[in-house]
Amino acid sequence: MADPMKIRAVAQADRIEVKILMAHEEESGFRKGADGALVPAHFISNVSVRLGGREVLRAQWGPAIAKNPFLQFAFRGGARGDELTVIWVDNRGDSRTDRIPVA
Amino acid sequence: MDSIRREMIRAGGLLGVLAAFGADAAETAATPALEWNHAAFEAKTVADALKVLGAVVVQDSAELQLTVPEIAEDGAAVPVVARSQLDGTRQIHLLVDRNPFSLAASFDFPEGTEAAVSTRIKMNETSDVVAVAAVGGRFYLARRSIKVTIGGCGG
Amino acid sequence: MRARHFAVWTLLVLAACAAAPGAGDSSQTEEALRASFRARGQAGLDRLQQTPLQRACSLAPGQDPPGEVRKRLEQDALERVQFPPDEHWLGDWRRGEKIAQSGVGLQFSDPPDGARGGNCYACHQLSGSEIAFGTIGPSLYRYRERAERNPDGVRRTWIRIWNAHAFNACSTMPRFGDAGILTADQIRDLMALLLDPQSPVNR
Amino acid sequence: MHRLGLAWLLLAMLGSGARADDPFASYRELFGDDNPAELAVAKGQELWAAPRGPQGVSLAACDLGLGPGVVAGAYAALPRYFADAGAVMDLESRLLHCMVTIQGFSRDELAAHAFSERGASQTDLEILVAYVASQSRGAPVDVPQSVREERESYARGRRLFYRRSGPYDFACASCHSLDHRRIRLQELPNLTGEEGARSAFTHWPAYRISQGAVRTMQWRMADCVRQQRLPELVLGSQASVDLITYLGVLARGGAMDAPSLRR
Repeated sequence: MADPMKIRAVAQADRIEVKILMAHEEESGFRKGADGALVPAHFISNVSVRLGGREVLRAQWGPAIAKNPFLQFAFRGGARGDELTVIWVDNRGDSRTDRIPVA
Repeated sequence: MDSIRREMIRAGGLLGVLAAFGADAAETAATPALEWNHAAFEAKTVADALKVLGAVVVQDSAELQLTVPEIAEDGAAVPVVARSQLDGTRQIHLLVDRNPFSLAASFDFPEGTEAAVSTRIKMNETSDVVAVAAVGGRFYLARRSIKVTIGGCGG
Repeated sequence: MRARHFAVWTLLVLAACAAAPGAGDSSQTEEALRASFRARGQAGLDRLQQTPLQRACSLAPGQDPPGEVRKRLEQDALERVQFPPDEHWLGDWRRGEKIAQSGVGLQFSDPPDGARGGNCYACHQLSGSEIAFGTIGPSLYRYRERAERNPDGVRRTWIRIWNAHAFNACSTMPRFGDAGILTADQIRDLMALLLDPQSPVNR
Repeated sequence: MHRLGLAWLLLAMLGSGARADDPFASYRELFGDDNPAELAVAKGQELWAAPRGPQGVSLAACDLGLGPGVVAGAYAALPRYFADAGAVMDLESRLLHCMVTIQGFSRDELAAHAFSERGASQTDLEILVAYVASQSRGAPVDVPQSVREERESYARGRRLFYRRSGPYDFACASCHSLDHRRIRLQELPNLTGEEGARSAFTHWPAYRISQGAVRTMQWRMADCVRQQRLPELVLGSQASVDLITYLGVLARGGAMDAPSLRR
């Protein structure tokens, strides 16, 4: 199972700034392994961030996102204590969901 | 890579994914969070990727700011910040000219979310990085060059 | 010749030991060292064995070997230089640039039989267009202009690459010819990179 | 125009141009403090407390020098002499010692897979190092020289630092004894003085961007030695600990700030 994400969501008035670190290999599909063969691509393909039932960011990613991906963005409408949910899905169908309260 | 993904989803990966969405599963199925634009991500040039994304007419805009380092210490992770000040920006795409596949990421900004994102991308070699903002049916572009250097003791 | 060398090395070893830095008994250090390494790939434990030159130059700053020792080290290094027999000094600067860029070779992680690089850019500026250059050694950009000021410039350049200790007893530059890191042909290509007017170093 | 948060403004300003003396200033500023090593730190905290190994116990009884189970500040005072082992140990030697003597793991197996391969997950040792080091953030480096063994370790380390050998005639000092020098574009700390030693010692372990992994101080030493064209420096060997002691003693008084982010 994938490792937990590191999420920070900090509210200033009604603006919430989100920083996320995800644990993922992000194999490009172009790297050769120790045996000389190409290591198959393995990367996060979709990301969704929600505040309660409302989606505040959605992304599609290719294999060119750096290993252990970092994502930062900000949105309005929300308050300290609201629950932020981050979900990623990768190209093998593995996924990870983490939730934190907005600080 | 798309075939791997298709297989996994066909093989039941999708169920696990939906379960991960918990209480929102039904809603998730309705809002297609699992869309993945194969054709765009498989395009080998920025021009081809933009064509697939529907961005046929693209104009430069100073209102779309792309902040990157001029020189990257390593191509394995290059920080990129894209921010659109164009009202009504709903999407930003990040592309790398000289990567094997040009499109790196597409971000959707729902109402209430600032059209700005900071992330880290892989770069195969020295290249231009391109951000494209979708505003209604129009597309705006910003381009920066990043030098990817050889590091350390070599070898 | 051999007897003279032996005398020189004995002198050097004694000088080095006398000037050795700080506390600690050197035989204890040597013992700990051997037990701390494992032979791997092409790098055997024999690589830990110091040559007299290495031992004499293993001193802390400000504790350089005395002038007499330095002179002998330089003289010995010079005597060991092998020059190209046909006075054919310059090879191909394009190949030279590749050799200067590559840091591959002699690490336990490197293929033992593969081509080795000189890794010149790790320490020196060379071509004007390569921004990723080190500053451990002097800039060699526009090297030809400087070499031409010395009537012996070409020969001295060869000596520096072959064994830089000929001019500076305890130089930190590897002995690319003397230690067999690069072949004479590769050194010719590096000479061309430095001295050919068409080379990006001189344009 | 959107109203912008301070952070965005800062990012935009910092990214606008590199300082002349450091070509990577804007690259590093844009990276900011968001260090993927934090993912390993979080895992390490759980690993430290989890019952593991053939003995099925946690590392709560592991003494890193400040008493059993005390992690806070311990890394800043290592290497040090441990009477129970009769040796000066750095963090990694001590963690291996605890994992073997307390949890019952096989030393050979741990040592054989101490550092993660490219593309593989971080090893338990790397994860524990990231966590333990993080618990010394801000603490002043206080590597002791109280007993004879610690002073001898420093003296041996210092001698090794200057010792030239191998086909390239390299010593640590070949690259690390001058101020403001670079290899390619990477700055080389001058490890013969306090300033350089502090900047190196206080920033390891580090998340290596080029490798996408947390790398430890033992790894740093071993990889420098590999590039010196020497044979493999054995994990936890006396020479490895001596070099770390030498560096740590020179770095005393610096503030720990690891795991850091490095190329």
